[in-house]
Parts: sequence; structure tokens; C-alpha cells
Amino acid sequence: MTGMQLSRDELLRAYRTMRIIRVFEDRVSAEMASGDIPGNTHLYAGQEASAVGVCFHLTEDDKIASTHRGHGHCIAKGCDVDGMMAEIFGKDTGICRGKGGSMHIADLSKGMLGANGIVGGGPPLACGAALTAQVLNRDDVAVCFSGDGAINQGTTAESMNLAQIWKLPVIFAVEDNGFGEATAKSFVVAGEITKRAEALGMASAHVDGVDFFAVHDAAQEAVARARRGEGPTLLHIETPRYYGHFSGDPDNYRTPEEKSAMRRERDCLAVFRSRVTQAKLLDDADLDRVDAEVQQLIDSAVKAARAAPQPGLETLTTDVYVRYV
Amino acid sequence: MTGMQLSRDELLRAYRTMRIIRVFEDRVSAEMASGDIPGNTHLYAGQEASAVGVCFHLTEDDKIASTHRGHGHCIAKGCDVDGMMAEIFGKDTGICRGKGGSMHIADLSKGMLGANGIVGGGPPLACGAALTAQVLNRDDVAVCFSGDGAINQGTTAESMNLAQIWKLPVIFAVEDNGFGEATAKSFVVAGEITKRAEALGMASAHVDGVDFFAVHDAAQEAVARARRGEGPTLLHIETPRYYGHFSGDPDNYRTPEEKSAMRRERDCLAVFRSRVTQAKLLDDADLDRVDAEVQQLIDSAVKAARAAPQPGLETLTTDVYVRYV
Amino acid sequence: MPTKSYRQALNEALHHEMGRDPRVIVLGEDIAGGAGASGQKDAWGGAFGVTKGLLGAFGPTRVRDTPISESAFVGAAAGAAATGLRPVAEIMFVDFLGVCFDQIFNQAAKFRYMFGGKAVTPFVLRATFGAGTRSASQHSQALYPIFTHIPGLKVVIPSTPYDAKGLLIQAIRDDDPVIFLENKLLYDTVGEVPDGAYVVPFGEANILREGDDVTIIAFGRMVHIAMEAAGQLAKEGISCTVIDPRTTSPLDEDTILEAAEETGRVVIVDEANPRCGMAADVSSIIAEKAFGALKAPIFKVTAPHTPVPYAPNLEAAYIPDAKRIADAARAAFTYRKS
Amino acid sequence: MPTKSYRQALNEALHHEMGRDPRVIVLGEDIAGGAGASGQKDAWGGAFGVTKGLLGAFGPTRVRDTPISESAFVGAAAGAAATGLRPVAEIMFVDFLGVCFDQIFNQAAKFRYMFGGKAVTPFVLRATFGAGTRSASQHSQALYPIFTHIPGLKVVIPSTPYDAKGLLIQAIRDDDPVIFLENKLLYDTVGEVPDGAYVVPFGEANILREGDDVTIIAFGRMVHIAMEAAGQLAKEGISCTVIDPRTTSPLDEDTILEAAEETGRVVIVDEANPRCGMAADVSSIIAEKAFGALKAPIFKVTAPHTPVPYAPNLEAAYIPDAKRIADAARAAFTYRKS
Ligand SMILES: Cc1ncc(C[n+]2csc(CCOP(=O)(O)OP(=O)(O)O)c2C)c(N)n1
Ligand SMILES: Cc1ncc(C[n+]2csc(CCOP(=O)(O)OP(=O)(O)O)c2C)c(N)n1
Ligand SMILES: [Mg+2]
Ligand SMILES: [Mg+2]
Repeated sequence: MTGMQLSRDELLRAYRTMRIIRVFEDRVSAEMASGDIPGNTHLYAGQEASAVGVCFHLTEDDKIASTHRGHGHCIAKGCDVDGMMAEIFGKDTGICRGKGGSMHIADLSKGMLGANGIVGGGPPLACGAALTAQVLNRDDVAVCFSGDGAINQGTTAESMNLAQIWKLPVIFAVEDNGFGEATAKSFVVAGEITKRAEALGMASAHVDGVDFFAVHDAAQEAVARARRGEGPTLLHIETPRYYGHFSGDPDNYRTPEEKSAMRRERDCLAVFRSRVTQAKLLDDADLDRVDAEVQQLIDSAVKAARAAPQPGLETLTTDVYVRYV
Repeated sequence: MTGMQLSRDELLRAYRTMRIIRVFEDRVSAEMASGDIPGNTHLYAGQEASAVGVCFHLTEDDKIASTHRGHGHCIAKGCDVDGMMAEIFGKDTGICRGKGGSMHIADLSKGMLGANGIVGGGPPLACGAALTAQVLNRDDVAVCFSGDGAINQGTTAESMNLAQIWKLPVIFAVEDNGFGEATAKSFVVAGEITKRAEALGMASAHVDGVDFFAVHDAAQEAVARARRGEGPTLLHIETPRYYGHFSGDPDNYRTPEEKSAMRRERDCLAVFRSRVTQAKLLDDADLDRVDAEVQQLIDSAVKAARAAPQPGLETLTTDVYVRYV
Repeated sequence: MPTKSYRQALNEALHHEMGRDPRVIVLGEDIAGGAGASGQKDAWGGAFGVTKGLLGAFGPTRVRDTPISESAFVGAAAGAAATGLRPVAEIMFVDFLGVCFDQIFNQAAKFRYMFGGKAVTPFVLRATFGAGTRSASQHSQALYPIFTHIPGLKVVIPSTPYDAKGLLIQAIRDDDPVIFLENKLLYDTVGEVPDGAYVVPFGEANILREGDDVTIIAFGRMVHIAMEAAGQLAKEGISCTVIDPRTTSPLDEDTILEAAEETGRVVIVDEANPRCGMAADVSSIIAEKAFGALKAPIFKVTAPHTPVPYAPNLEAAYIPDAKRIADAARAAFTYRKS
Repeated sequence: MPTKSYRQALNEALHHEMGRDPRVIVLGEDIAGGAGASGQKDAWGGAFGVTKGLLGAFGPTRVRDTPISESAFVGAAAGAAATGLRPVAEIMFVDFLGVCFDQIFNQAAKFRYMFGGKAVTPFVLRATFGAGTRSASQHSQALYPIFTHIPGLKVVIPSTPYDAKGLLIQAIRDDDPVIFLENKLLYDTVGEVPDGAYVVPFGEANILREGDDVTIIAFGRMVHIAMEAAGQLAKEGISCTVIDPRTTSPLDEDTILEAAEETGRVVIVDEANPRCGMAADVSSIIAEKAFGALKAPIFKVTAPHTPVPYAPNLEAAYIPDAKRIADAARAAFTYRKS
């Protein structure tokens, strides 16, 4: 079933999840600017259709590995938004009890294997999750989200070959936002990304990451292929990156015109809204209701995070091992 | 000028170098079996046309990076055979004063950057040598020899991309002997090797490594391309591997029939001989004379290595730094 | 008790645990060997023969020859461990850690902490280490100080066939990431090894010999060289305690400190390089926690601060030997504070 | 003398050396920034702004933004160093060593030894290290004990703007591979820095303060925390020597041993993890070579054996502070052998 044939509930769920990500990120950006959040963070705003379009096909048993820009993947995979916000605030109620922060949000019980501070850290891990499914003869799949910059990390190439020869049920979702930090993709990535899969005989697809339905459909096929035991797929998903690389990045290597055009012309939420309202699958009131709900959800997450206690100092040295001495 | 148009002297030089490698390796194998050489070694016998066909186009200013199976590359690049043999015997007269052994033979003055005990260790180093040429505006090139197994090491993929985006004057000579240790290439390498270059927009060629002339011609083009500043090339060179993976390997994962057919049908020295004698470029007597000379050369190298002193114990702690305290 | 080699002891441990728990898998380069080729299957059983027979017993789904992609397969082992398997990955030589270290120390080792205690990563990485095989600088290092430095890893260095089996079974059953290091020169050594399964717990040192004068602490193969030295010293009337910590992380500080306090004189023997090495580590613990009992400097006997050389005579000089250990013990024994 | 930030001091060193020697190049991710994009060039000048302005001054052939391929570009720097350039590679966070360690420790560090003394590899690897920026486990480690362990590497940890400039110039002129580590929290600290070029030699410790009671040895940013503690202690009548070794390899053993002998009481402060760490290393050298003069246990003040946590309160507790140092110094000062 292609995206445009989804049920009303499914469409609302997809929109809602994208909306949560957008509002979450915009809010984290604002809190960060006002100094209420420690450290810094990499925001996913603009890329929502990718995480949601892919994760739409996954159950809690399926696994994803993520990146430094992981909030969107976490939300799309079902991580608790309150716990995520508290984690980013460094609180004891955080999803990782404040020990991980933005770059290490994880919830294994939801199949979320962790954001990752190491570019290229995820691909081997996703292969491992897929290997578990294969060895235990389950039909779970694993998705490895990574950026266009990560395509040049050796681990990515190794993992793609491994997945292909072992026919692992893994999907390499390469989110191409045109940049690795402040460097344009064109400056550092030789050739076409899908060709790197083709060279291995791996299935691949190139999709517009602003279009939820395009991502949905391509991911559907990839996930089905993996579940059938037919091996990995690479999805090359082109998206905008709304903010700078990290929260404090002046982002002056893009012209203001380029940035405003991007936000104007490449907004997956706006595109979704116009597609579903034009096709009369949902109406504006439906979507506005979601927007309002989501706003509340994030407000309350921030409020709770702010009020939550810091982790106890005794936790500094716990959780290093299951059992040490 | 293609290989078959080489001068008599050039043909004799090519044959002689291949012959030296073959006799060197057969002799190391024998000495190893009789226990006179410490450790163990990876023999290049069968692959001679690759090293010689590629290095034929290189001067002393050009650089090569090599592998654990490096004797052939060293000889083809002009390393002193006596020094190499003494090195393998662990002697003070060795090319690395006995400190490196078979896996670390190097002679930077000949542009030989070292055999390498790490699979995939060489590609970044070759890029570095090519970078030196590019920055200093010289027309040197660098060749990275590596095996079919090494193609799956992340460093190889990273280096190929780096070479391509920087248009480095480097040639990736992938010597495909069908095996990485005891595992067949087909079991671990997804897709076609040249396609991994094509995916990056890199020039490539697939050649029969038993045919010196085929290697010569493909390498000529690759080296010329690099010298013209037009960037890297991948050469996929198919060769047999006469011995087991290392000197003590029982090599029982190949059938006796397969091995004897390989030696019978895929001998670059025999192929060279028949090509040049049939074309009346050289006659058997010319080649027999080379054979005899080479035999003497190796005999005397072994004799000298055997007679040479061990390194002085004081050298254990020298050469760690140029200057430490 | 039956007598077996260190190699066989390890092989038995793998057979036991794979038989016992279907979640245990092994993966690495040529851990079977012969895949895709015309001749014999399971041709190698690992470069050192430790995994021989597993392919036949447990099949290719659980016994996996890998491409030469250490980051990918070691990382896959970490990812599989976090999702329900109990993988045992092999990197042939610990020297290869440099191509896959991130997956070990930033991923597997830190999951549990970063994720607030919610991850369990029963990941075992086996590797060989050590000089003495004329394999030169990139195939002879010890490197366990690097793993020991990293919080989240456990590090095991068995010195006998008995310990090898019991510690490997413990490693596989352990819920934390374990780096399991085998000295190549020990594979053919023999000792008593029960046929059945048993565990040797982590963090419990083995006291091989008790004496009154000098405490010698040694790791891995050095334990045997230390015992040799202790034997010589006994003839001279110097009686030594010899301790094998067996695991460097966790480290059995209590046993070490107690022995150090009893003799007041300590020698630490380690085949790794000296700077920030195991000998330094243990010395510093004693100098901080057992200082009051010390009667002599804490002597370290280690490899020099050099790469491992190839030439047999240089390599022999590189590795600590019984003479150097005995000399250090004598110096400790005869030292009088002026 | 003009006052400058640590960042600016480093930037000046790079400008000097690139101006002086055309073989010096710099490479790394976003060391300029903005490549291929529509906006400003040299947009970042490195993630921490240290390489700002080099692109404009020396052009893209010598100032190279790289792909996210640390093995390839760090290894290329090693290969370029062995063939005639003097590259300065940057890895943004030392935590990333795990994806390129082989090229550092098995290649660059060992060329000279393996090749019998015939290679010269003037390779500098700059990286940031250290906790305190709320960047969590994979962006806050110290890890210099790992580099210090490796023969063939030199390891530099400047604590002041003056040292930063002089040591970086020395690193670039040095003919051996140098790991040059910059604590992120020091970039904005200021101090006197001459405008011209000068070198601070390797292996020469800096004595920041001399005292009679306790010797404190500290590395990197910990030097400042140690000075803070020493200031407090002075008020209590405990007078401390504070030593900054500046380079951990080579290490100025003479200065350290002399100071340890003078006071007989030693505290070593290090922000790295404790096991096989710098504090252990220095402690063990003192316990072996200055034992006769010791009047108290050698105390180590280090991070705990845990990854670096994210939450600000936990991270603050992770990093050694003046209180812990002062407590250790007091314990050393008041210790009496029973
Ligand atoms: C191994 C490693 N190298 C470098 C970095 C620093 N870094 C963090 S994000 C990033 C850019 C990643 O680009 P891309 O993969 O395209 O992801 P994006 O940020 O665009 O989502 C870099 C270089 C890192 N975290 N890990
Ligand atoms: C990083 C690393 N992994 C594994 C090894 C062990 N090893 C040595 S040679 C070899 C096979 C290499 O195969 P290939 O690249 O095809 O070269 P060949 O031996 O066939 O010449 C392996 C796995 C190594 N030396 N380095
Ligand atoms: Mg990107
Ligand atoms: Mg091969």
C-alpha cells in the first residue's frame, strides 16, 4: 500500500510524529539559545519526513541505529518525548538518566540502539542487530540512519559489504542534507551515493526526503525486501537541514537567500499538508488540531524537564558494568 | 608504447625482474621449510607480472605502498635483493637492519614505503605520497598495491574517495589472487571490484595478471593519467597465488588439482617466454641466460645473508625516534 | 584430571558454551577457513586453530568467516550483543585493534553507561598478543594496558590451560564486554583441564607460590617466567610470592595489596611496553595503598619503550626473562633504606 | 609581552610555521569550512577556530578540508610526512582516535624502527581533549595515556598560551610523530605570548611553584587546578611544588624525581581515567626511582573509572577539582609511617 493510500489514522500518526519532531527541535533550539540546556546539540528540523517515512514500517522489535542528529529518529521510533527532553536537560528523569545527553539518547526496549557521537558509528551496530534477527530466525529488520558525510567513513563501506554478502535484513537510510558540518557534500563525496550500493549489487533508491510519501514508499519496499530475507537496501534520501550543523553554528557558509528558500520551498510538513488536503484525505482542521496538541506535549515536556531533579551524585560511578567486583 | 613494442633491453629487464621475484620466493620458501628463516612469510610467487608490469612505469621518485605479501613489490621497485634476503634472515646487513623482517621491508630512497603487516594499511599512505607530489607540484605518482581481501577494509574505501575528490596521482593496484588467507574472494567480496571505482567516478581497468603485457599496458595508461594530473585509477589485476597464504599454510582448502592446474596454466613467466619467443623478440637462449644469472644472484644473496652478523643488541632501543631526550 | 593444551582448553570452552546457549555465535577471519574454496572446509579453524570444529558442530549461521572488515564485524558483534546474541568475535592479532577500536571503546564499552544502565552487552573479543614469534612490530604487541584504561571493558589474560577454559566460559556468560587475550606462545603449553564446564571468576588473582621475601606480580606468559625466576631465587634463599591477577580489569587489588604488605618488596613483570602500562598501574596502586608496608622501591620489569623488533636476538632481548626478573627481585630483597 | 588566548597562540604558531616552510600543510574536517557552499569561505577555521585565516593566507592546496575519513587523511598525513611534507592533521576530538588509530600507532609511530632507522616522519596530529563542555562520553575523553604508551610517538599537552605556541612550533619542526593535545576549556584562557616564533623544547617540565612540603604533578588544564589548590594550601601552611611536565613522552623524569625527593610527598593530578593512566605512570616511576626519599604514599587524583557523564553535576564531579587535590596533598602532608 503506497503512502497516499494510508488510512486516516495512519496519516494523522505520520503527520503528528513529524510535527512532534519539528516542534521538539525548534524548542530545543530556543532553550539552547537561552542557555537552559547544557552542551550543544544537532537539530533534525527539516528532515522529519525521512525518519517518519522510514520508521513508519517498523515495529518495536525492529531496530534502528542513529547519529549525532538523532532526536528525529528517536521520536519516530517511539522513544518517550518527556524522557528525551529531560535527558537533554541532563536530568535524572532523562531517558538515559542524564548520563547520555542529546548525542546518546537510546531506548533498547523500543528498538532504538542509540544516537551516536561517532560519525559512522552506527552502520556496524545496525548490521549486528540485523545479524541477531538472522541468527535467531526472526523477521525483524534493522535500519541504519546516517548522513551524507558518513558515507565516507570506512565503517559505512565495510558494513555495506558485510550486509550484502550476509544478506542481512538492514536498510541503510542515508540522509543527505547536503552538508557534513560546514562542508558541502559536493566537495567531499565522489560520485553518486546510490552507485556505492550498486557496486556491491545492493538494491538502492534515491528519494526526495521532503516528500513523506516518497520516503514511505521506498522504505516500504526496502523493509519488505529485508523481511523476505532478500538482503539490504540503500535509500538515498535528500533533505534540507534547517539549522546550522550544531546549535551554536552561525551557519554563515550558506547565504541567507539559500536558507530562506530552503525553508520556504522544502518543508516536509507543508508539503504533507498540501498533499493530504488537496487529495481530501485530511482537512486543515484535522492538522491544526494535531499542531495544537503537539505544542502542548512539548510545552509540558519542557516544563517537566525543567522541574526534574539532577541525577544523584552516586550515579556517577554506577552503570559502568552490569557487575564488576 | 604497448608492452609488445618494448625494446630488447626492456623486455629482458622485465623478464629478469619477474624471474628474480620467482626464484627469491621459491628460495625463501625452501629456507623457511628448513627452519633457517625465523617467523613466517607471505610469498608472492605467481603474481610477478603484476608488480613488474606496474612498476615498469615508475622511477625512483615515484612511491609505492605495499602489503604483507610485499617481496615482489620491493624487488620490482628496485630494493636491493641482498639487503632483502638479509632482512628476512634477521641480520644486521638487512635492508631494515633486521628490525623489520619480511612484513616491513622498506627503502624510502627507492620510493618503497614499506611492506605492511596491516591489511589496508597502505592505501592512506599511498594517498599521502601522492599528496606530497601534488603539494610540491611534482609529477611523481604513487601506487598502492593491495589484495582482493583488502578491498573490504574501510581504509581502502576512504582512500579511494579521498584520492578521487583530490585528484591525487595514485594508482590502486588491486591484486586479486582469489583469496584472503583461506577464504575465497567470492565468499566475502560483494560485486565487481572495478565497480567500486566506477561508483566514485574513478577510472578503472580489469586485467589478466598472468599477462605481463596486459598489466604493462593498463598501468601505462593509469600512470600517464596520474602524471597528467587527471587523478587516480583502480587496476583490478587477477593473478594466481602459488603458495599457501603464509609459508606454513597447508593450503588444503584448494584441491591438489586446482593448484597444479594453476601452476601449469597460469604462469606469468611461461606466458612471457612464449609470447616473446613466438614474436621473435627474444629467444630461449636469452631467457635461459637470465635464468642462470638470477639463480646465481639469489644463491649469493642467501650465502651472504647466512654469513652476516646478527644486529648488535644495542640496536634494540635505537631508531625509535630521530631524537627523544 | 586430563591434560590438555591451552588451545584445546579454549576450544572446549567454545564448544561447551555454543552447545549450551544458542545465542552464542563466533565470528572472525578464517575462524573456519576454506569458505567458498574448492578444498577442505574448516580448513584453519582460526589462524591458531582455536575455533577448529565449531563449523561442523554448529554450522555456518553461528560460525561465521568474515571479510577483512574488523570495524564492521567487531561492531556487528557489539550490536548483536546489545540485541540478544552473545557473540564471540576474534581478531587474529590484538595489533589490529587500530582498525576497529572505536567499535570497542566508544560503542560496546560505553553503551551501558551512556544509556543510563539500560543496555546489556555480552560481547567477547578474543585476540592473540605477545612477542616471541618473529612476527615483528605489527604482530607482536601486548596492548592490554589500552583496554585496561577504558572504563566499561573487562580484560582477561589467562596464563594456563585451566584458567583459559574457565575464564573463557566466564567471559561468554558475563554480561559485560570482555577483551580476552591469548598469548600465542602459550597455545601449545599443557596442563590439567577438567572435561566439563567450569568458570574461573573475574577479579580473583591466582597465588602460584607463597614466600616471605619478595612479591612478584606477573601477567600472562610472564607468570611462567616469574615462576622460573622464583625457582632460581629460592635456591639462593630468597623466597617469593608469585601472583597472577588473571584479569587486569577488574583487578584483584586485595590479594595484590595483601601480598605486597606481607613481603614489603615488590616486582611487577609485564611484557607490554612500560609507559602507562600494567606494571605502572599495579605499582601505583601499591604505592598509594600499601605504602606503609613497603621496604623497597617497586621494581618494574617490562619490555623497553620500543616497538617489537624482528631479529630473533633482538626480540629475545625485548621480552622480559627470568634473569631480569631475578635481578629485580634481588635488588628489592637487598634494598635497605638509607 | 602581549597577552593572547591559547587559541590565538596556536593560530600564530601555525601561521609562523606555514609561512616559514612551504612543506607544512594542514588538513582536517572543516579546518577552513564552507568548502563547496554558497556562503562564507573559511567559515569555521576549525571546529574551535584554531586554524582560522590559514586558508586565506596559504590557499587550498596547503589548507585542506577533508571528508569524514579520519583513517584516510590521518594516514595520508603520515604518508606525506614520510615523503617530504610536514603535515599537521587535526582530529576534532581525540575521542575519534578509534577510527584511525592504526595509521597513528602501527604506521606513523613505527616507520622509523621497522625500517631500521631510515624513515623520518615529521607528522603532527592535533586534537582536542577533555571534559567540562557537557559533550558526554564520546566527546570528552583524555586518552593521552594511550598515546603515551606507544613507543615512537611524542605526546604534548600544553597548559598555557605561551607553551601552546612554543610547543606547537617545536612539534612542527620536530622530526618525529607528535600527538598534540589541546584542552577545550583552555582555548579562551589568556597569557603572555611573544609575537615572534620560539620553541618550548620537549621533555622539559615547567616548575610553576616551589615548596617544601608536597610535590604536585599535573597535566594540561589540571595544572591550573593544582595551582589553585596549592594557593589554598599555602594559606594553611602547606607549601607545594607544582610541576607541569608539558610533554608526557618524552617525560622529564629528572625534574619530577628531584622534586619528589625534595618534598618526599607527592600528589599526581590527571583528568584521564585512572587505570594505566598518566598518574599511575608517573607514580610508578617515582616509586621505583625515588623511593628512598618518599615519606608518604603517592596519591593520585584522577577521573573515576567511568565514561564521562553528560549531566552537568555529574560531569563536574567527574573532573578532579581543587578540593580533591588539596585533600590529597593534606593526606600526603600529614602522613606518618607507623
Ligand atoms: C568519527 C567522527 N569524525 C568526525 C566527527 C565530527 N562530526 C560530527 S557530525 C559531523 C558531520 C556529519 O555529517 P553527516 O554525516 O552528513 O551528518 P549531518 O550532520 O549532516 O546530519 C562531523 C564531521 C565525529 N563526530 N565523528
Ligand atoms: C587489519 C588486518 N586484519 C587482518 C590481518 C590478517 N591477514 C593478513 S593477510 C590477510 C589476507 C589478505 O588478503 P588479500 O588482501 O587478498 O591479500 P593476499 O594475502 O591475498 O595477498 C589477512 C586477513 C591483517 N594483517 N591486518
Ligand atoms: Mg549531512
Ligand atoms: Mg588475496
